[in-house]
Amino acid sequence: MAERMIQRTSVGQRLIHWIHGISFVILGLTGLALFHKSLFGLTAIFGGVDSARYLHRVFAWIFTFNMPLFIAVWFKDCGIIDALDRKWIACGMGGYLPIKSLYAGCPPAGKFNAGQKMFYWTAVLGGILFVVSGFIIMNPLGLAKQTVRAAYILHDLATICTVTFFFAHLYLGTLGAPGSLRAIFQGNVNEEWAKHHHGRWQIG
Amino acid sequence: MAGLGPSFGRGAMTNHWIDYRNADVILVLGSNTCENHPVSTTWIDEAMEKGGKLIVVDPRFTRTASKANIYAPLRPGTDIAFLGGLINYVLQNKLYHEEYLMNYSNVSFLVKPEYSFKDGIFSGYDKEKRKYDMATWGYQMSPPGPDGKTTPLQDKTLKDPNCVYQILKKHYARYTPDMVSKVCGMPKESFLEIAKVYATTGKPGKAGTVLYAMGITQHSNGSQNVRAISELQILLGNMGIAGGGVNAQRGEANVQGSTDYALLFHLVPGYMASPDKVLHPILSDYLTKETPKSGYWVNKPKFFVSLLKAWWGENATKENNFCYDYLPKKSANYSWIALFEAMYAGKIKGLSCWGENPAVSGPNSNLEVKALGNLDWLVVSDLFETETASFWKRPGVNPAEIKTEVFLLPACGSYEKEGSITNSGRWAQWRWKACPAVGESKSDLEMMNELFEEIRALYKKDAKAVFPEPIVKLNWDYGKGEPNQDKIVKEINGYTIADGKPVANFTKLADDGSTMCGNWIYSGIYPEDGKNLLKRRIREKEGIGLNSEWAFAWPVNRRIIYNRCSANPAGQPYNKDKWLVRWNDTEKKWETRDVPDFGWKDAKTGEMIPPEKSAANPYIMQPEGKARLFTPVGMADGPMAEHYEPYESPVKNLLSGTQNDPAVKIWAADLDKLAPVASPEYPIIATTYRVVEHYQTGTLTRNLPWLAELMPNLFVEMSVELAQAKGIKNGDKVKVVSIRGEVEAIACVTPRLKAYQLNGKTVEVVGLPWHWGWATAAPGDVTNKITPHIGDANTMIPEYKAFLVDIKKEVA
Amino acid sequence: MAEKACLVDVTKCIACRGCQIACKSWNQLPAEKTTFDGTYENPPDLSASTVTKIKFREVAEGGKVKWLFRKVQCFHCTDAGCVKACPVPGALTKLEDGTVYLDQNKCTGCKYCIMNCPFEIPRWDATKGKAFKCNFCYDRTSNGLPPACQKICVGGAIQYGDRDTLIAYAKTRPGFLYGEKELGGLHWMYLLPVDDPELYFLPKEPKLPKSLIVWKDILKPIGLILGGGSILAWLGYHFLLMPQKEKLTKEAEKHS
Amino acid sequence: MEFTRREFLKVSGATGLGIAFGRFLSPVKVYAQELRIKGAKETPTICPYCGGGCGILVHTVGDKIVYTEGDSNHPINVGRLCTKGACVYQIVDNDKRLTKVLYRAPGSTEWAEKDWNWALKEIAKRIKSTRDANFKATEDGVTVNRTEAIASLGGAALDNEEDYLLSKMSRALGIVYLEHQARI
Repeated sequence: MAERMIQRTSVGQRLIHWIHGISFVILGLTGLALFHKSLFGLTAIFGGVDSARYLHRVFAWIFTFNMPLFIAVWFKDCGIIDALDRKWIACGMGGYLPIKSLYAGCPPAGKFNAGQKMFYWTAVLGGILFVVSGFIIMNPLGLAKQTVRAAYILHDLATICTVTFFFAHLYLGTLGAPGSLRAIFQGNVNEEWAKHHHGRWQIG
Repeated sequence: MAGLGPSFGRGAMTNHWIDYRNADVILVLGSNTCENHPVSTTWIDEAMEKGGKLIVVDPRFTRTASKANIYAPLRPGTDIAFLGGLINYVLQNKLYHEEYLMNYSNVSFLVKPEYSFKDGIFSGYDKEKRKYDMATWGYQMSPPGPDGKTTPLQDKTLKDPNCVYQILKKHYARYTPDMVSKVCGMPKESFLEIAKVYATTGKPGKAGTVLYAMGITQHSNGSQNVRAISELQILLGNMGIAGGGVNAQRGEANVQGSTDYALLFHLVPGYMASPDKVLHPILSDYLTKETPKSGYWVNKPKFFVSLLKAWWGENATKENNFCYDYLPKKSANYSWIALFEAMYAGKIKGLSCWGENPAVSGPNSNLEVKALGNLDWLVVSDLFETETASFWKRPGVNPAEIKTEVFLLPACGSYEKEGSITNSGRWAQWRWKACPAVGESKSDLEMMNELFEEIRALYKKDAKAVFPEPIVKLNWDYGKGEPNQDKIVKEINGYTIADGKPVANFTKLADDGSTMCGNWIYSGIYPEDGKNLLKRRIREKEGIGLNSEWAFAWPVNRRIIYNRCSANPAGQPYNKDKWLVRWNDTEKKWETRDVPDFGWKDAKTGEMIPPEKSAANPYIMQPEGKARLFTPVGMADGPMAEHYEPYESPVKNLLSGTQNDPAVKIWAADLDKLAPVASPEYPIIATTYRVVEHYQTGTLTRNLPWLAELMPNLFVEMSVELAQAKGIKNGDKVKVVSIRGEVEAIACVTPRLKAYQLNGKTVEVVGLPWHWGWATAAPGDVTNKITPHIGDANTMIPEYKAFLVDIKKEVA
Repeated sequence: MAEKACLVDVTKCIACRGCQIACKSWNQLPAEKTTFDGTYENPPDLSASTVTKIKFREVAEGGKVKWLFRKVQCFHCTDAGCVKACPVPGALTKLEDGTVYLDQNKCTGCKYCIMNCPFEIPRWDATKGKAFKCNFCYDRTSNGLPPACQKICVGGAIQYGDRDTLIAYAKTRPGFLYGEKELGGLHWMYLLPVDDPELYFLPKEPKLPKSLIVWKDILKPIGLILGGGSILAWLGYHFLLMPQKEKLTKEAEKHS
Repeated sequence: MEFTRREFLKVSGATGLGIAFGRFLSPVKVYAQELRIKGAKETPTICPYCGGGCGILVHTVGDKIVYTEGDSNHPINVGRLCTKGACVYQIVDNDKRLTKVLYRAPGSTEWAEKDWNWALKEIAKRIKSTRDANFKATEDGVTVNRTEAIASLGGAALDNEEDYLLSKMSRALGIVYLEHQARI
């Protein structure tokens, strides 16, 4: 019998995810080029530091306007962390931290497991932090020095948190869990995958 | 420089800039030297590094004052009260340089008993004519000797009441420290501190120098201010020595040259009087009346005849008195203020301004700018469009009503042409052409050459021309367009006509028409064909800064004039390491660092003249060969400096019953108003000055963006108290009002200016720079609309530095 | 090579501001539109076209007046905040002779240096979209010529030479030397007549902003470690821990 | 392994030293930059402003002025200059400079551009007519040969040679109203 496919993400969610994702990657690359001199080579991708910064400013606007949509459209699925999610975390991140003693009695993950919800909140809070501190950094001249210097630190903090977590998201969305990628491309997954990864997900 | 000539024989800065470093004490009076002659800072700094002291006396705490060891405020217009106080202090405490005084000054000369001084008036005063008859100021002369010559009588014991010493002492006895404090509004302790420190330069071997500028000369008794300085410097033996002197710091790059070349109504080139209708109807009258019996001026006929030969060449012959009659003869005072009064009265039809901007620089500008409207034609040569050139479209006038034709000729800048200028230290230096003239501008030299050729052509063509001879026969052959520089320099230097060979210096000039010389004091700049000493650029390796092989200092490249006085009568220098001339007794010869300003070598035999002879005659230009503490002739308003109040003053004169200088000409056109003494309407003293960022009328600085950025607008400095009283905040727009006009400026409220306590009366002082006008990229109001049309008795230099105003807050 | 420096004896400065013009003349910097608002000091502040200027202060105390002047320009610090803040390699560099050189060709206009200089020296050049500051007339000094502002100083207030020689000279002079130790040693030092730098608009103990040190010396290295580390971590996870995770979760599913 | 570890450290940039001292870059070598006045001709001149007589070198490339600076060889200012002296470059490089002869007709509100030849001829005519119409040969029986209808002002800014010619020309024309800045 052909596998049954289950709808996991809406067109809107996917579109907004990718706008956010692509701009995040470009912003990440162009931003990291200035993060540290050792990474300055990244500007070569964009044809020099000036065009890298220009791109950063362009995608900053895209990222900023897309932010509220991103928050709204993913909130229902990933925004609410309930007791079972917390239990899930407690037993070694639902087994991702494979310690038998912890994992015992671990409730299955919901439509989106607690890890993904944490990533949602990291992306959201990080994103807001990026936008606020970013615009300060872009137009610092009239502002108080302390404010701007704080913005530099916050922007980097947001970078470190989101970029580090992003590698997890990248891995777990691809190599870590085969069959996941479809969820964000075609929007559906096979039933088997759903049961295995998201036992608690009331499908349909 | 009418105070220096009568005192020492020459009217120029006696030392030079680099020499300041040789001073032990530097007194800056009536000059903001670090701002208006900034190069002096370099040498003042070197003097201070060697322990020298800088004293600054100025109504305002200026940027120069910020460097001073001692600063004291001085009410504008009371320099003589202060200097008289110093003279009195030196005399009372016998701090003068005894040997210098006895040998090199007229301290022991006896003055005629008829001389007197009562309540501010010297003997010989004619009240109606406001002039002095100087007969009673003369020396008592000995009966004629075997050679028919008479010499002034002296009392070496200095006891005779008629001797200059006693007259001086009596005259300045009134100038006590208390009086100085009351008149000048200077704290007594400051005065005494300054007197003590400056008087130390009276000791042999010590050097004190006085730096002054327009702060001294722009008063109704400006020349006497200079005289007071000269008297002080003679008493302290500071004349003719390195690090000493009376240093008149000239304001413009070549005002020294333009004065030397006599662009003044009362002179012809070389400081010789221009012919006068009454005194010199014919040449022999001129030569006899203008040539003294002794002193180097006995050679004047050689210089004057050589000048006439330079101007009219072979046309000037013995028979026609060397074309003496071609020179116009004056029969009135044609000075600046007189000129504009005549123009205002419609007597002057045409005016040419060669790099001059009277609409901003002239006093009582409302009158002077209105006078320009009476002209038929006006020619202005300048680098930028000046206020004078565009007076017909100044704010508040309708151009249609002004009928004057104006020719504005574009002049090229200083390094777009070639030529020489003379700096304040009498150094005539060459300037090379660095780049082509901007646009179609031309050098003034080329303009004058082509203009004169045009004029001469008209006169040659017109049979009915009036008295064309002086023009047609003028020795003017400088080629087409840009004249040949060398030819002019050679003409100035002078040459023997027969062989056209340049003379080595003015000692070679003759009065028989065999030599010609455009300006005798510059003779020596072109000693051989092709050898232009103005172009010399050899810097001295060691020494005390004379740089005798750098360019040429008139006269005869002497760097410090009256330098015989740097050594005692026996020829031994008062200061071992700063010596200028030295008599080597063993080898019986003079050793010299500077060109001696005395007979040191017999011209014919080359024999060295022993020191005793020149010790008797150290001031070679003076008939009596001595520095004059007391001037029998030469000063229109008195043989000694006496304090008088400025013509607009808030207080009565405490030193005598004569309120103002009695010999000053008072003008009476409708706009020549003067505020009464202690005028209630105008209770505040105002003074005008310059700032380092701008130059004169601002034409050459307000058009330069980098300078306009530093000092963009006209401002008026006032004390914090005055501002509070008037409700004015720093930066407010205010109006400064005098009886003659009003000026709009921005308030600069500062503690650097304080009210003056004058014998119990508190008087505020405000100050304004005067660089602004309606033209250029950084315009502003014309400060000189409020300055008075009253001048000094000798020079007629206007009293810009002290007049009365009121301040009003701009309501709009 | 020996470090060069300038020593300013503020007592010799007459605030003629020849230095401000010499700087603009040599570096071909445009004039600014200014107005006189009650003080001789103009322009009121540094800018990308005014990279040196004189600050004025009038002090009236006890009947005496003092007029103090102090030249401000880049101090060319040894521990330069701008060099540390600048993200672009080669844009702001510390040269061996002590100069802190801002290369406008490389500067990308991020303004980090403007925000992190303890003396607030680098300024924004809106026309070029880059920062600018005094570069110690590097084109002159690298050819053995003194900086334009030093050469022109008519009061002899500025000396240029080997830093050590100038420090030794300063110690022989009356007054207090500012700049020997500050920020690892400044290459524009000041001889002040009184030990009160603030009187001359100089911060008493200038320090780099704490945020700059945290940002550049702590946060960024940590960031790199975390960033680089997390890539390796997940690669390691994939081979080492993912199989166990699968085993653990698969077993649990069979039981339920 | 060694290589990759250092590579790793380099890539991450978190060298232990870097953290501790925070000074990532060591000072960079000094290279002589090209002087913008390289090869320019230097012409000595004297400052046109106050009476100091300070020496200035004007740097030009061909006919174009590129820079002005104090003349280090000059004994008076030893290479130093003041505010104005530093600015003489902008006297030539200045779009406000007069480049043409300008003439204002009586009552007019504007300048008109003229050529030199016309201007000098017209001025000469006016000088002659004003002089001849107001010439006084004698006064009280004494030869005076003067005109009080023409005045000449200036010029402390002119060269000596110019002052000399102006003095000579003015006196030849019989001008007595001859004054300039020394008088004010």
